[in-house]
Amino acid sequence: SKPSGGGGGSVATGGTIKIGQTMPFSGPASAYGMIGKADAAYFKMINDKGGVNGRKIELVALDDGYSPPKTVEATRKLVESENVLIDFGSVGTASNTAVQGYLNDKKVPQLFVATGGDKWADPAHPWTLGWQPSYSVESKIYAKYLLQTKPDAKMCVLFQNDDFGKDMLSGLKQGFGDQFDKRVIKTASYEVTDPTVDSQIVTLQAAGCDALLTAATPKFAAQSIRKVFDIGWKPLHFVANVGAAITTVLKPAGLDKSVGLITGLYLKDPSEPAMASDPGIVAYQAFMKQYMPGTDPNDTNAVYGYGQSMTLIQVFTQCGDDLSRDNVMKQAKNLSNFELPVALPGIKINTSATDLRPFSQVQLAKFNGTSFERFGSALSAD
Amino acid sequence: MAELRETPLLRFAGVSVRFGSIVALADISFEVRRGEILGLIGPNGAGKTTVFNCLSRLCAVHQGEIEIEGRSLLALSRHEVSGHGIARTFQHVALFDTMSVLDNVLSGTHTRRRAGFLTDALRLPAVRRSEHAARAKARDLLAQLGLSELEDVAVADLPFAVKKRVELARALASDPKLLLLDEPAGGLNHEEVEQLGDLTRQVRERFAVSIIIVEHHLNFVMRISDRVVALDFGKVLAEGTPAEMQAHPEVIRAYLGEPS
Amino acid sequence: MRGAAGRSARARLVLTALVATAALVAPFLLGDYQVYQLSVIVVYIVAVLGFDLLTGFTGQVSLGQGAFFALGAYTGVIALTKLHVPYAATPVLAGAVCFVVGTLFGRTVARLEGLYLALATFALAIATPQILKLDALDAWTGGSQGINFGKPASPLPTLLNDDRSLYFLCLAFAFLLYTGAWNLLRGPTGRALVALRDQPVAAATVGIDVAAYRSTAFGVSALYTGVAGALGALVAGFISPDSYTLFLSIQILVGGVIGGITAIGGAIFGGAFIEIVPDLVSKISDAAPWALYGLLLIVCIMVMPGGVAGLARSILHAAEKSRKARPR
Amino acid sequence: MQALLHQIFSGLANGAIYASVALALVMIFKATHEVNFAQGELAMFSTFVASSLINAGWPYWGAFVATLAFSFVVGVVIERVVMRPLQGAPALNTVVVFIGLLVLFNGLASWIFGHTMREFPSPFPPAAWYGSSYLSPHEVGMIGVTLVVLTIVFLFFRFTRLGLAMRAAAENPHSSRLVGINVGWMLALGWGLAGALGAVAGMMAAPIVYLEPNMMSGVILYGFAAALLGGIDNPWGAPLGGFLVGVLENVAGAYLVGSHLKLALALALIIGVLLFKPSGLFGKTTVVRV
Amino acid sequence: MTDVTPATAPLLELREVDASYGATQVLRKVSFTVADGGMVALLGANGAGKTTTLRAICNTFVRTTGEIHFAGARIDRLPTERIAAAGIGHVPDGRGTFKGLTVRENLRLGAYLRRDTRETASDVEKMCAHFPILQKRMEQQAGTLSGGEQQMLAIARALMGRPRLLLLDEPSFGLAPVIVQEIFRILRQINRDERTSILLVEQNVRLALDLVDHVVLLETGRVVASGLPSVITADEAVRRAYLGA
Ligand SMILES: Nc1ncnc2c1ncn2[C@@H]1O[C@H](COP(=O)(O)OP(=O)(O)OP(=O)(O)O)[C@@H](O)[C@H]1O
Ligand SMILES: Nc1ncnc2c1ncn2[C@@H]1O[C@H](COP(=O)(O)OP(=O)(O)OP(=O)(O)O)[C@@H](O)[C@H]1O
Ligand SMILES: [Mg+2]
Ligand SMILES: [Mg+2]
Repeated sequence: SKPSGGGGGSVATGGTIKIGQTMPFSGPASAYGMIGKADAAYFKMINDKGGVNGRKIELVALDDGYSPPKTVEATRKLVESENVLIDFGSVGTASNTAVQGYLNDKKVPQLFVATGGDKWADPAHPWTLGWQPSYSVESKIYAKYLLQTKPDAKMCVLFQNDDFGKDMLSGLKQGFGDQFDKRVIKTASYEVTDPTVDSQIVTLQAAGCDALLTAATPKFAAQSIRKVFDIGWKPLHFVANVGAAITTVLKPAGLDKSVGLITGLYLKDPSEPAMASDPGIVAYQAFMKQYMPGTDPNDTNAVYGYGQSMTLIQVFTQCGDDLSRDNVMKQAKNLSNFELPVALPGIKINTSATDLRPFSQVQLAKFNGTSFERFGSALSAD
Repeated sequence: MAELRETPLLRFAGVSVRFGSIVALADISFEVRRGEILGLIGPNGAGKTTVFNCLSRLCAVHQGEIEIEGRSLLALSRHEVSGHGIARTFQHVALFDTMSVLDNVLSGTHTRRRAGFLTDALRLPAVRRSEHAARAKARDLLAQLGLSELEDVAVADLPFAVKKRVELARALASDPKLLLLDEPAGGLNHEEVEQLGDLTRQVRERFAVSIIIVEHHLNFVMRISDRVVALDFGKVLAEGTPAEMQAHPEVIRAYLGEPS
Repeated sequence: MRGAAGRSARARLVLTALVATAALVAPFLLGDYQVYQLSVIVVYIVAVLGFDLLTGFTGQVSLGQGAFFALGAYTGVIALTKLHVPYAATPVLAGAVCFVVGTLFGRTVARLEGLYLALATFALAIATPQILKLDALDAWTGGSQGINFGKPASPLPTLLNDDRSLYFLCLAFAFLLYTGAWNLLRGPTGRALVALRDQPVAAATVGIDVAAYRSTAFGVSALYTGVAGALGALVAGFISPDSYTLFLSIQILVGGVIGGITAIGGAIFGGAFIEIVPDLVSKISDAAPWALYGLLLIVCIMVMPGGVAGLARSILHAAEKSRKARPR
Repeated sequence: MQALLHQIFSGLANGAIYASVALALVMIFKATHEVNFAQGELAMFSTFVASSLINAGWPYWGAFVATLAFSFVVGVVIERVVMRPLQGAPALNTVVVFIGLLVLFNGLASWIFGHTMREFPSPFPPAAWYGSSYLSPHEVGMIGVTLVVLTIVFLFFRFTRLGLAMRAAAENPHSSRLVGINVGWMLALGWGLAGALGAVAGMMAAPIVYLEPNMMSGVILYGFAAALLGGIDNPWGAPLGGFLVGVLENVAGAYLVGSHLKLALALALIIGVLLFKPSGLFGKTTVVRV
Repeated sequence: MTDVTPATAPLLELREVDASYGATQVLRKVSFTVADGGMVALLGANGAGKTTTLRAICNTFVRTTGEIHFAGARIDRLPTERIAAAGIGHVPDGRGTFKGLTVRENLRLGAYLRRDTRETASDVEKMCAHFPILQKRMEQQAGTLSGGEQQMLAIARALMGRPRLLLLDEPSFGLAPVIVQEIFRILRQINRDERTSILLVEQNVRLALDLVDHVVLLETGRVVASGLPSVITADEAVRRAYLGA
C-alpha cells in the first residue's frame, strides 16, 4: 500500500521530545515490563538534570500484553494520536514485527527494539534499528567457540518455540556451516506454558550430546541448569544471555549447579562482586536507588533499560536542534565507538548506514561458582 | 386397507431392558390397537416409564422388538421417533423452560417441517409461510386446551398442572398417531381429574390418536381406558378390561392393596 | 398486551436506526486511528456473535473461539498472499473453511457436555499457536514469525482512505451476519437450538436431531468467528501465532457474557468491551491495570447478571411496568 | 531404557504438581459444582505470601501453616463477598467471575511482589536418602505429600458427616437446608479448604517451577485437563489423572511427536478418552432421568 | 396470659402470614395452628397456596411477613436449617431428593442433625421395612430411581430426621395405591407412638380426611374455613370439589 502521512517531518515541538513505546506490562512476558519502567525512570533523571539540549523527554508507554494485534493498535495510537517522534525500545519480536511495516511506511523511527531478532538489521526496513546483539550472532559465536575448542563435540539444543529460539538455532546453522547436521544431533523445544523442561532435558541427554545450548528465558534456563545437574549430565553447557543472570537465574538454579556454564555477555552484571567498584555500575546503582527505589537493582532488565535509554540520549544529543525524524534516524545510524558505561569493556556501539547492529560483539564468560569469568576478547560474529 | 387395520399400531414383542444388574423390563409383550386408550398400571418401579423410554429410544433395549405400524422402532434414533407418529409427555414435565408457552408448542411442530440454517438465516418466503402456518396451528391447539391466555407466559412460572397441559399441547402439535401420557393426573384434585378424563377422550376423538396412559389414579384409568395392562417387576402381570383388572387377585395384591 | 409489544418493537426500531446511523457516519468524523479502533470493535462484534450463537443459544460452552478466529485469519491471509484472492473475498473463504472445520469438530465433540466440552474447546485454543508454529507448515504460515502483508489499499482511494474502506468492509460483513443471526434465531432453527439447550432429551422427542443441530451450530459459530478472524487480520495487516493465544478465546467469552449471551444485540456491547475496557483500565491505574480489570469484570457480573442486554431488558420492563401502574 | 525411566519419573514429578492442583479443583467442585479457573492464581498468591513470611525470618513450617490459614481465610472471604451474591446466576457468569479473579490475583501479585523470579525453599533436605538422579528429594517428598492429601480428601468425602453434607449442599442447596445443613457455611468451607489445598499445591510446586506471578498459568491448564480426565468428582481419580497426564505428555513428547507437540498430543488423547468415557476415567456418570 | 390460651399450647402457630414470590403475593393473612400431637390437613384448589404455606413455615423460596411460632419460639426469621433443627421435617413437592447421591446417602442426610448413630442405623432398617424397594436400591443413585421410588425416598428421608412436626406436600403423588396406604399407616403410627405432629397437603382428600383431626381450607391464599373434618365435609360445594359428591 502507499506510504501515507507526513513521514520525515519534524514532530518535536516546543521544549519536549515526545517518544512512545509498547511494553508487555501484563501478560506472559510481563517480566520485561521492567525495561519500560527503567526507561521511564532514566528519562526522569535526564529531565531532572535539565534534559537533552535543553529539551525534556516525554515517554508514553502503552501496555500491549505481548499480543501483536494490541501492539499494532497501541503503536497507531502513539503515532497518530500521541504524535510521538519515534517508537523506542518496544519489547517483543512478534510485536515489533507486527508494526515494522507500518512504522517504515510512515517513516517513523523504530529505534532500539528490545529483542534480539535478526530482522532488525534489514536494509529493506531503513527506519528500524535493533540494539542488543542479535540472538543469531550470539549463538554463532557459541558454535565457533565449540568448533575451536572441541571440534568433535555433539551438541544438543533446548529452545523456546518462538522467534527467539528459532533465531538461536539459525545462528548455530550459520556458525557450524556444513558441519551443522553432524554437530547438532538433537533439539527439543518448550512452550512458555510448559510447567517444566525436565522431560526435554532427559530427551536431550539420552541423545548422547557432550554440549548443550539452553536458549531459554530465565525460568526455563534455571530449570534446565538444575535438571542437567540433577541427572548427572555434564555437558559443556552454553546458556543464552537472556537466561544467564546470576541473581535471577543461577541462584535459583543453585550456584553450585551452575559452575562451568558458558554464556556470551555484553552488559555488566551488577550482582557480580567485582563490579561493586566499577564506575559504570556505581552510577547505575545510584540511579536505581534514587529513581527506582524498591526495585531489585540486580534485575538485568533494569540494566538493559538503563543502557538502552542512555543510547537514545546519545542519539538525541547528536541530533542537536534538528529533531526531525530523518535526522534522528541519521544520527542513530551514526554512532561510532560509543562506550556504554554498563557495557563490558571492549564492547562498543557502532552503527552506520550499512551497519545496522548497534551491538555486534559478545564476550564469552564461564561461571566459576560466584561470578562469570570472562575469557578471550570480545568476539563479533564475522 | 383392511390389512392395515389389522396390524396393531404398536407391538412390544419380548422386550427386555436392564440397567446394570437391575432388570427394569423382562420380556414384555403387548399391543396397542388403533384408536384405543390403553391404561398401563403397576407398582412403583414396575417399569412403566421405562416402557415409554423405550418408545422414545431413551434407553437401550437388550432384547426383543418394538414395532410401530409393522416397522421396527429400534432401527430409529431418538429424533426420528416423533416423525413416526409417537409423541409423549414426561412424568415430571420436561418443557423448554426459557421459552414461552407458544414457543414450546411451536417446537412440537418441528418434525412436521423442514428447517435449515441457511433458509432460516435468509428468512426465505417459504420459511415465513411455514412459520405462519405453524403459529396458527399452535394457537388453535392452545385454544382447544384452554391455554390461550397464557400464550406469552414463560413456562417456568406456571403451576405444575398447567405445565402438564402445555406438554400435552406440545405433544399434539406433532400430529401423533400414538400419544404417551405419563401420570397426567398427578397433583390434580378430584374435580380436575374428572375434567382431565373428559379432555383425554376428546383428544382421542378430535385428533384420532391412540393413547397409552400411565397413571396411579385408579378411578381415572379405569374410567377412560379401553384396556389395561398391569406390570410388576418388569413383567406383564395381567391384561384385560378395566373391570377384569379391578377384580384380578394378583393386581389387587401387588398394586391395589386391600381396601382399607 | 399488543400495545406494549408494539412499543417495544418501536423502541427496538429506533435503537437500530440510531446504531446504524452512528456506524455509517462515525468514520467520517473520526481520525484514522479511531476508525481503525472502530474496525477492531466491529471485528470483535462478529466474533462475539459467533460465541453467542454457540454458547448463548445452543448452550455449548466454548473456551476455544480463538482457534477459529486464528483459522479464519490464516485462511484469509494465505488466500490473499499465496492465492491472490481479492482481499474483500478472503473473509468469505475463511468463513467457509471454518464452517467445515467447525462442523467436523462439533460432530466429534457432540457427546461432550458442560465442563468436558469446555475442556475440548479449551484444548483447541491452547494447541492452536503450537500448530501454527509447526515447521512443516512454515511455507504457508510463516512459522513463528507470522506473515506481515501490509494493509490492503482502498479500492476507491479518492472517496475512502485505507482505514475507512476496511472499516466499511468489516461493517458490511457484520451487517450481513447480524441480520442472518437475527433471522435464524427467530425462526424454527433458533427455537430448536434453544430447545436443545433447555432440555435436550425433550428436544429429541419432539424430533430435533440434537447431535446434528449441535454440530451445525458449531460450524455456524466457527463461520462467524472465522470471518471475524479474516477481517481482523486484514485490519491489522499482520498475523502470527502469538496473536491467537488462549487469551483471545477468553476475551471473546468475556465479551459475550458481559454483552449478554442470550440477546444478539448484546454482541455490540461485548465487542466494544473487549476493545475499549483494557485501555480504559490502564489509563486509570498504571500500577495494576489488570487487577483493576479483574475487579471490573467481577463487578460487572454482579451488577448486570444478564449482561448489558439483560440490563437493557430489565430497564425496558421496569419502564413498561411503571407506565402500566400510572393511573390514567 | 534408562531414558524411558527418566521420562516416566520426571513425568510423575510433574504429575504430582498437576495432581495437587487437581485435588484443589476436586475440592471446590465437590463443594460447589463449579470449576475454579482462578485456583492456580490463588495458589500462586498464597505461595508468595509464604515466601514473604520466610524471607521475613519465619521458619518454613511456621510459614507453611500460616499460609494455609491465610489461604483458607482468603477462600472463605471470596465465597462470602464474591460468590454469594452470584448464587443462582447462570454458569457462565461464574466462569467470567473466575476469570476476573484470575486476572485480579495475577495483577495483584505482579504489583505487590514484582516479576522477578524467586526461588522457594523445599522442606525436604537436598541430600536426603530418598533422592536419586530420577527424582530429587523434593520431588519424592512432593509426591508423598500429594498422596497423603489425596487420602485425607478421599476419606473426608467418603466417610465424614461433614463431607457428605458438603456434597449435598453442592448438589441441592434447598433440600440441604430442609434437612438442617447450613449451606452457606458449607460453601464457604469448601472454598476455604480448596484455598488451603491450592496453597499446598503452590508451595510444593514452587521449588520446581520457581515462584513468579505466572507460575501457575501453565500448571492450571494441566491440572484442569488432569482433573477432567480422571473424573473431577473423584478425589483419587482426579489426582491419578494428574500423574497420568504427567507421564503421558513426557513419553509422548519424547517418543511419539517431539516436544513441540507434546501438549497438543496430550490434550488430543484426553479428549479422545473423554469421547469414550464422557465423565472421565474414574468419574461417576450422573444419569439424568427426565 | 389471656384466657384464650388452649389447654395445650399449639406446637405450630401461623399469625397473619403473608407470603410472596418477588412481586406476586400468594398468601394473605394466613392464620392457623397445629396442636402438639395433632394432625392437620391443608386443603385447597390448584394454586391456592398450600405449597407456599409449607414453604413459608420453612422459610424457603418465599418472602414472608407475619409471625410463625413453633414450640414456643418465633421461627419466621430463622434460616431454613435452624427451622429444621428446631424439629420441623419437610417432604417438599417435587421430591427434592439428592439425585447425584445414593439412596443410603440420602437417608443419612435425613438424619444429619441427629447424633445417635446406632438408632440412626436402626431407623434406616425401619425405612427399608416400610419401603422394601429402597433396600434393593440402597447403593443406587437417587436420580435413577423411578418417580414413585423417589417419592418414597423423600418421605423416608424426612422420617429419618424424627421431626416433632412433619410437613408433607402431596405425599401420595405418583405412588401406587398399596404404597399410599402404607404411608398413611406410617403417619398414623408415628403420630401415635412418637407424638409426631403432622401438617398434610394432599389431593387425595378422602384419605386425608380419614387421617387428620383438623382441616384448614385455603382459597387463593386465604383461609376460608377450618375445623373438624366433618365440618368441612358438611359443606356442599367443598364436597363436590374435593370428594366428587
Ligand atoms: N438409569 C437407571 N439406572 C438404574 N436403574 C434404573 C434406571 N432407570 C430406571 N431404573 C430402575 O428401573 C425400574 C423401573 O423404573 P420406571 O421408571 O420404569 O418405573 P415406573 O414403573 O415408571 O415407576 P413409577 O410409578 O414410580 O414412576 C425402577 O426400579 C428404577 O429404579
Ligand atoms: N416460584 C414462584 N414464583 C412465582 N409464583 C409462584 C412460584 N411458585 C408458586 N407460585 C404461584 O403461587 C401460587 C400458589 O402456588 P402454590 O404452589 O402454593 O399452590 P398450591 O396450592 O400448592 O397448588 P398445587 O395444588 O398446584 O400444588 C400459584 O398461583 C403459583 O403460580
Ligand atoms: Mg414412572
Ligand atoms: Mg403444591
